[in-house]
Amino acid sequence: MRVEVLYFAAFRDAVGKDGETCELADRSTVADLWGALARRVPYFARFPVMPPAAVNREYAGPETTLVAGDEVAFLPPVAGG
Amino acid sequence: MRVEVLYFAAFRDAVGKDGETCELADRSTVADLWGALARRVPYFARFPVMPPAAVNREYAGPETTLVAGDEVAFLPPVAGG
Amino acid sequence: MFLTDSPIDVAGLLREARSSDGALCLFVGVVRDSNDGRATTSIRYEAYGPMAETQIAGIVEELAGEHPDVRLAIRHRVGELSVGEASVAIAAVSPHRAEAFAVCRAAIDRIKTTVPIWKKEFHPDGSSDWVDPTR
Amino acid sequence: MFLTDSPIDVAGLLREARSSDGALCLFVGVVRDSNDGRATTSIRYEAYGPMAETQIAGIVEELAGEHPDVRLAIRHRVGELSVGEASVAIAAVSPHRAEAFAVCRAAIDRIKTTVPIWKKEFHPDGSSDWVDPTR
Repeated sequence: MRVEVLYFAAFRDAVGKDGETCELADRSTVADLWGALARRVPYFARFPVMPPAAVNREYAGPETTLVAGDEVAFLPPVAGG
Repeated sequence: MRVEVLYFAAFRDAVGKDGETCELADRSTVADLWGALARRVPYFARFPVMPPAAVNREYAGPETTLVAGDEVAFLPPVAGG
Repeated sequence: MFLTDSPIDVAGLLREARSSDGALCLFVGVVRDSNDGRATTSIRYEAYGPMAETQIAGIVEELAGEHPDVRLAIRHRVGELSVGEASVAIAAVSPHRAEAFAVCRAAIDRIKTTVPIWKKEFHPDGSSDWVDPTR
Repeated sequence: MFLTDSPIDVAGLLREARSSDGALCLFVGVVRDSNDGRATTSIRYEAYGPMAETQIAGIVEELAGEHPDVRLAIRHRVGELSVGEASVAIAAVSPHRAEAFAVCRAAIDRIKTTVPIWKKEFHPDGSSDWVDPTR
């Protein structure tokens, strides 16, 4: 199945793009997606734990199961205001 | 000696004027002045304790000794803001 | 001069921030349409002017001593105010927000308890009373 | 819409008070000229727009549930901001001041920790970095 992954701020700079479509096994979780990204992107591999994630614009834990077409974002530490 | 006494808000309404000159014995205190006023003004006589007072525009306790020409004010509960 | 008998330029207080300030906390006290369940048509604020000025200056100095990074601007209205008008406005500017909030809050709390200003509420039936916060 | 790429009309937020409100607490976050001892020339705010809108709406709803008497207005700027410009403005209006302060403070605290907005600081030497509040 395919999901849309979005990158912001420092994560976008590290990956070099705003987002991409990722191919994953059915019933993959947010943690599975992070693992796949960390294997490919050295910047992500350095994170001791998965950063906060959002699925379809809501915060979602690592065990959240993804479905085809989900919009997933891993979020650098926020610093608004 | 003479001191100037000022009345504000509910106190002014009770006394019927903004202020007056009071004749006091030398070395009278703020409490002495309050006592003299309370003997004359029924509204003041009803106060169980002396209200906050100011001498020359600074808060002053009941034992403060007055000198001729002092500006004294007894202050209703403040409600600014 | 902290007291004024003209409308307070609240928006003007937003320009108090210096380039080193990251936070501005503004408090505005507004005349509202009722108090303790009774309708209010207007409020008259009366001050012991010279003492109120001294007391507010003392509050500003005290808070500047406790929080040297914070700058405070305070205006208090006197006279007859309609519902919706600002009676008091306090701006605290600071590099960080915690101090801006703390100083702004402390300023209004101290003003309400120590500055000789009184308010008389006018009601729709023509009656009026001096507000006694201790009652 | 809580996010805007135009200057925030901070003075406009002063008109949020209803006739039953006696207190308005306004917080303004301002771009300052330095951070952690390094000079700043400008800041770029970037948001995960749709999620930031949802998160801020959630904060407003949460706080309305906790404090039904208080009404909140929030604006957050995105894009390139110069020193002195408002990055965020929050107005809390309420019958009494304690809740206005509490809700205004809670709103900015929650925004700073849960809303997906990031800032990149630009320095006089041309360098820049993403601000990481956890570092």
